[in-house]
Amino acid sequence: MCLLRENRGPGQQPSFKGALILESWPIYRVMGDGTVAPNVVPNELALKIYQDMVLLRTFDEKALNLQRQGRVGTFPPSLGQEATEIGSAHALSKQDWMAPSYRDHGALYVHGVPFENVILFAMGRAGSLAGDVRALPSSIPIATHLPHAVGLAMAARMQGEDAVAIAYFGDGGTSEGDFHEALNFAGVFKAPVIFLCQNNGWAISTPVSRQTGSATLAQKAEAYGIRGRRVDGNDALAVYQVVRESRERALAGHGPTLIEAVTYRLGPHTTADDPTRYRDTEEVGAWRGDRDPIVRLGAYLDQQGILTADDLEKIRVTALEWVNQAVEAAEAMPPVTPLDMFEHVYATMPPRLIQQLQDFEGSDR
Amino acid sequence: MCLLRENRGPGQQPSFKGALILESWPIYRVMGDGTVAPNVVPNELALKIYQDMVLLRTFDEKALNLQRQGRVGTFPPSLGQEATEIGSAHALSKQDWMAPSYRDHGALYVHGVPFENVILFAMGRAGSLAGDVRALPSSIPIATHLPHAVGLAMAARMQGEDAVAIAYFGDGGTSEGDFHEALNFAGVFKAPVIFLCQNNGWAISTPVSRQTGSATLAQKAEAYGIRGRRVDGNDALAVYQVVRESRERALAGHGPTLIEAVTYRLGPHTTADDPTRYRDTEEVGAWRGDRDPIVRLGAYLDQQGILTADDLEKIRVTALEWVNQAVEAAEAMPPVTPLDMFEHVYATMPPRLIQQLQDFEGSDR
Amino acid sequence: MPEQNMVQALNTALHEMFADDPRVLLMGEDVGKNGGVFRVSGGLYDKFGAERVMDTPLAESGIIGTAIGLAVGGMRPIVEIQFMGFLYPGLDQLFSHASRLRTRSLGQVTVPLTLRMPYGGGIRAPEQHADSAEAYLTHTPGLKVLVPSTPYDAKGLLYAAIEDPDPVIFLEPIRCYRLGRMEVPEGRYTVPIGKARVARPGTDLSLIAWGAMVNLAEKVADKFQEAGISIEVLDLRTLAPLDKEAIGNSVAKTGRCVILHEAPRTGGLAGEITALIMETAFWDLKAPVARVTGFDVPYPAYAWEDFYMPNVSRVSRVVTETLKD
Amino acid sequence: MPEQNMVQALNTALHEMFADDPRVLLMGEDVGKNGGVFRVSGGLYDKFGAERVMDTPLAESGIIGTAIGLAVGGMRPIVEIQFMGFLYPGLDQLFSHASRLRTRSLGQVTVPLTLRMPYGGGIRAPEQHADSAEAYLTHTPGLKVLVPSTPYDAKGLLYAAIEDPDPVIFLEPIRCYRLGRMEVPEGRYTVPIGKARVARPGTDLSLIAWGAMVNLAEKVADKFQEAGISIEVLDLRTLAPLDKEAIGNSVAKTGRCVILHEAPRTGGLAGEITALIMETAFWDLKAPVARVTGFDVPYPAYAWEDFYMPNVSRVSRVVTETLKD
Ligand SMILES: Cc1ncc(C[n+]2csc(CCOP(=O)(O)OP(=O)(O)O)c2C)c(N)n1
Ligand SMILES: Cc1ncc(C[n+]2csc(CCOP(=O)(O)OP(=O)(O)O)c2C)c(N)n1
Ligand SMILES: [Mg+2]
Ligand SMILES: [Mg+2]
Repeated sequence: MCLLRENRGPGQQPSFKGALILESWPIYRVMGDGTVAPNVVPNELALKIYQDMVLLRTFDEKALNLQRQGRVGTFPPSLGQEATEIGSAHALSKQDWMAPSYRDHGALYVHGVPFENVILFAMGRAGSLAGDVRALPSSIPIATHLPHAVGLAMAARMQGEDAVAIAYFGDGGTSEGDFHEALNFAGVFKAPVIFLCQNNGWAISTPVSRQTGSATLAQKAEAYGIRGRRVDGNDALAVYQVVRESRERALAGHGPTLIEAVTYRLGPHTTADDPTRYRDTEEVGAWRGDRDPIVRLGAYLDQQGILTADDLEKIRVTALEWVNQAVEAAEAMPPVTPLDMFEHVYATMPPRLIQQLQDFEGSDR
Repeated sequence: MCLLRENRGPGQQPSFKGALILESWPIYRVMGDGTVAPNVVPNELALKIYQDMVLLRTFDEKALNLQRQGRVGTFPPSLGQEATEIGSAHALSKQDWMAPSYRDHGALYVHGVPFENVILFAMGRAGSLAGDVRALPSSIPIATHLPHAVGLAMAARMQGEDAVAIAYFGDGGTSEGDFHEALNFAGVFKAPVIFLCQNNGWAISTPVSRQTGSATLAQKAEAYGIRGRRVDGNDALAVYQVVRESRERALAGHGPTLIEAVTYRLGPHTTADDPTRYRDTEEVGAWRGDRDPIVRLGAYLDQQGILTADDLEKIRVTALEWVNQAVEAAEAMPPVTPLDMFEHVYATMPPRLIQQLQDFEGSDR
Repeated sequence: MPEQNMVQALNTALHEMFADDPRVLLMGEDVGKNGGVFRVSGGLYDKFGAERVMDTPLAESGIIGTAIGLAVGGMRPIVEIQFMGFLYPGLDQLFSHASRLRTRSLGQVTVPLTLRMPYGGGIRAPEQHADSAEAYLTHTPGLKVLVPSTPYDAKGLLYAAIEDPDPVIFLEPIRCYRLGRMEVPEGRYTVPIGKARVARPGTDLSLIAWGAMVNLAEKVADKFQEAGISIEVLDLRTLAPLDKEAIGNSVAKTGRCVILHEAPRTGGLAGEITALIMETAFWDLKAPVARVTGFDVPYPAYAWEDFYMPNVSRVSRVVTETLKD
Repeated sequence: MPEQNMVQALNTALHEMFADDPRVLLMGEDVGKNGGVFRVSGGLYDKFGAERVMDTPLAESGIIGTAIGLAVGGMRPIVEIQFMGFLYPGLDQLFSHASRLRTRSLGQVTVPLTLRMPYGGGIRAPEQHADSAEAYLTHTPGLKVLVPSTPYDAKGLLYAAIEDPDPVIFLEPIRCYRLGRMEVPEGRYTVPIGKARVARPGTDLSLIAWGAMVNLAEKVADKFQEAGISIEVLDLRTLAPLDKEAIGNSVAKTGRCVILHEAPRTGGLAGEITALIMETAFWDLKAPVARVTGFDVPYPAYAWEDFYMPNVSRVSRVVTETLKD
């Protein structure tokens, strides 16, 4: 059994409790020392996952740049969390419902939302993150979208669909009442839902040790009589497998799973955040390099002879091209109109909104 | 180790999951088969606990009567739960803060609130349940008073007081988000607080099996890294001991405890409820007689030679006298005034309330 | 046509809807075997089973949140909140999600959800069981808020609610549940959302009310009738969107207006209605618009209930004053 | 006297209060090392430690509920909610408990709690970070609601809040945080709760505003001044209890009134103010009371923010119309 010893740097205290070693809540892993499970991800898919992870990283870096140039607004990058974002989403089917948070554009992308929509979102244009995909708009309030996933899962089951729902949220999200109510409902109704908690160590400036007294987040499943799993969130193949397996169990009627993906937020919370105010650069450094999810999957694929240094370069170049195209496409979109703001409040505009729109149009701006 | 096999009537399915046998969450018990702990309650105190339990039962029966006569309003009796109500409250000190629910007049009584105030409360006169005691007014909304207990406990610690806080709530209360947030805060801040959950099998018409998928309520403590205990809630001595011990641990800095007291609501939810709509009389019957907390403690005290049949009769007579006096005292109280309604909204009445009170007094009624 | 009280009319409506549309569900605390604490859902559980009539854990945010998911996912959930005062732990689901998902997704994600709950006072219920919190909801864009005051409107508005593609809050005045019977048609019919009802036509003053206050307004109108004064009673029925036209027309005609509500005065809906009158009938006003409401205190425990609630005497006094000018 | 912006004035006030009274605490998300997302609590953690400046788990109801317990138990907690839109999961603690404990206990249990939070729009914040939800709070008896628009008032009102024996909601207009500097006295002083401020005296029309809208009102007043029209700007500062007298006096004098707020129009506080004008200055009105507000839509994502927010042009148009009559 491999324990997540990487969470402790040499001579360092564990920086957050998610990192504590708990035999009863082992961390599931495919790549690296003490592998607990053989890889079952086919080569082609592993490669696709890798490409998407690079794409996500490239995208985030681009978005950070655009933000500095004032071309997009506040942006929450998922730097360091690519394995969980991409690995999990590849384990889903198109029929599955996704209930994401603000940081889950990677998972949304895999599920079918183009990156230009993500740019639009960052340009302050809501609506761009739901599309022709089975996804809710990214939840801004923390964890309050978890009950939606439960309802979506129940609706799918009631209608005889071969679909589950998955909710994405962070370690901070486990403290909200709605986390509890959602998991409890899921347990009572045995809803086919997956709760994917990305324990990235921090909720803005609050370490996970301040978030809860429990040694792991996965063990919170016990409170609801549901299944809990910890997975190495920087191991894309392990994440894929745990989500896949949870999905199959859910569809087979075995109920929900709470997955704690242990990972790390390498960047700021958002572009408005300055993480040096509250955490050591050493701590961040310890998660770079070998523990970087892209480096790890790259090395693994290389070892397996699945991709060469040349491929690697090509993937990077292609990613940059795609991202640039997405930015161009987004910036070329027609500007927003006042009508957008009025017409989607209700299916039919009530008289007062018609009146307000007319007033607006009658005014100078 | 004694298991709560009484929860299953002969040939019956367990009526609620709280009754399931779980070795990892044993039920703590003093009286009866398979006793897990010797009694440490001194004779005199045990006798006092018994007297108070009889008093509470007598009171509840009286109040049910008064309600039928229209002399008091909707009333929630604690029939069957006397061991938990009285045993727990005797384990506290006067300095401790109590955050009760609507059904906890028994505990409040022990903590210092006279029964006439309880009658007043049932006569629609709020304010009667807080008095010269360290208690909040009984919470009507479910479980939302649990965070208050956490704050009270922290305040006591900050001020160097030798006091804990205790919150009373039911099995239904464990489903609310505030249950989760309160226990989580208590775990993070290691607050000296006791969460006393009376699992009486039902939340109005909802059995505890519909309340959660977890096999016990005590195991929910795991989610917060805090201590959980199950206790036979019909064993007053066991309840006393578990609360006492939790209190001592809390004062010693070892943090909060979640106690699940497994008991049964013998009566209706309130006088407005008709339990025959949703539960079998057989199930109720199985909790009467030998399993009745008053019968059990009586038999035990008898066995120990602590009280005789004569004493028993005297206790009953005295209880009735007290209760009748309380009713008389309550009914003799001066009637409520409009001023009561206006003057306690703020420390100082703002102009609009002064105006409204004047308007009221200027009107015909 | 059968004569029914409001509970019966609602119960019949639910039975019909369940039979008509397999997507319709009911969920909430004690709505199953118990049929809800006021028995509005009586018999549904036996007829349609636990899959469609779901007793839930005791958690309002979880109930509403799960129902939002069910609605987005293709079902037609009806949620019962046990009393309006217990809606508060679930308000975030309404304010942050139910009311915004359509807008946030530019119309791609919709929430056809009906949220029913008993509200208001007057039956000596325990503390915190008698709140009238409609103004929290009517200030929330994206929600609709309905309040029937008669059995007929109750059934017709419930049909309108459940057929509406957006979240609708359906407030059931506890005081009206068993107040009286009237003929209620069998089968489907709707009462339009957004349309007030002239409960009693009149020419001298408009009394604007909803829920249990409509009955009070009618009593006051009766009393003044005897003195030869003709009061128009307008039952708003829909609180969001308000029927500005009907309000404006009535006040333009009478030139005098008194608004009634049970909720505390400050910030209650009477203020909004006053502002609408400013926009529609200011020049017709012969006296200031006045209001008779609950006082600015938390709804009191029931020993004080009679002090709190607007009654014939308090309303009459303000009506008389408004007629004076 | 130092010149400070609103963040600095609030920060100074907090430092002083912490030094003066050992019962004062601050709790909330990221208020510790990070000093709050707007740095209002900067430096407190280093100076007063983690016991008094508590980073909490991410749970608004838990934060407010725990603070209620702390307040009842003898402390003087100040809670920071990160943005007003994230107050909603904690509303139940305000509606069911903080606002009622005094009444329910007939004065025996009191809750001296201050709840601070940034609110309002105008800085291109992400979705759901710009709500103006004051009307939910002002309709809740038992609460007080304050909104400073200047650094001076911010400090003085915060002192008044923390010294108040009842729960006080203290709304900090995000747009005003760094809008400008002014002289702010060192040390304790209070601005009285319940008293509006005439930000600019005038005779022809009253513009009533609070928070970031005060600045807008002043700009409009400037503009009309050039045309020889004298506009009085009334900064309410306290939204509950409202300064009815000041409102009545101003409108009685000018005879014309326009009310501004960022919140959606329907059910916003402008309605209540209109109703108060009915009670105090109806006979003086020369034109209907009008309002310029946010539209009846959820506060939009920031690409639409400029459409949503009242601005000089929209306000001027309504002022001009109101002057016409
Ligand atoms: C209900 C609510 N409260 C507060 C916030 C402000 N906020 C935004 S992100 C965040 C931290 C979230 O941390 P976590 O759940 O760990 O997710 P991460 O950002 O690490 O992905 C906070 C407090 C919010 N969005 N919603
Ligand atoms: C927040 C809230 N929701 C709903 C109710 C209505 N209600 C009152 S008691 C009750 C059941 C409570 O059951 P439990 O917690 O097991 O306590 P018990 O009554 O069994 O002591 C319900 C649903 C309430 N009081 N508060
Ligand atoms: Mg995190
Ligand atoms: Mg119970």
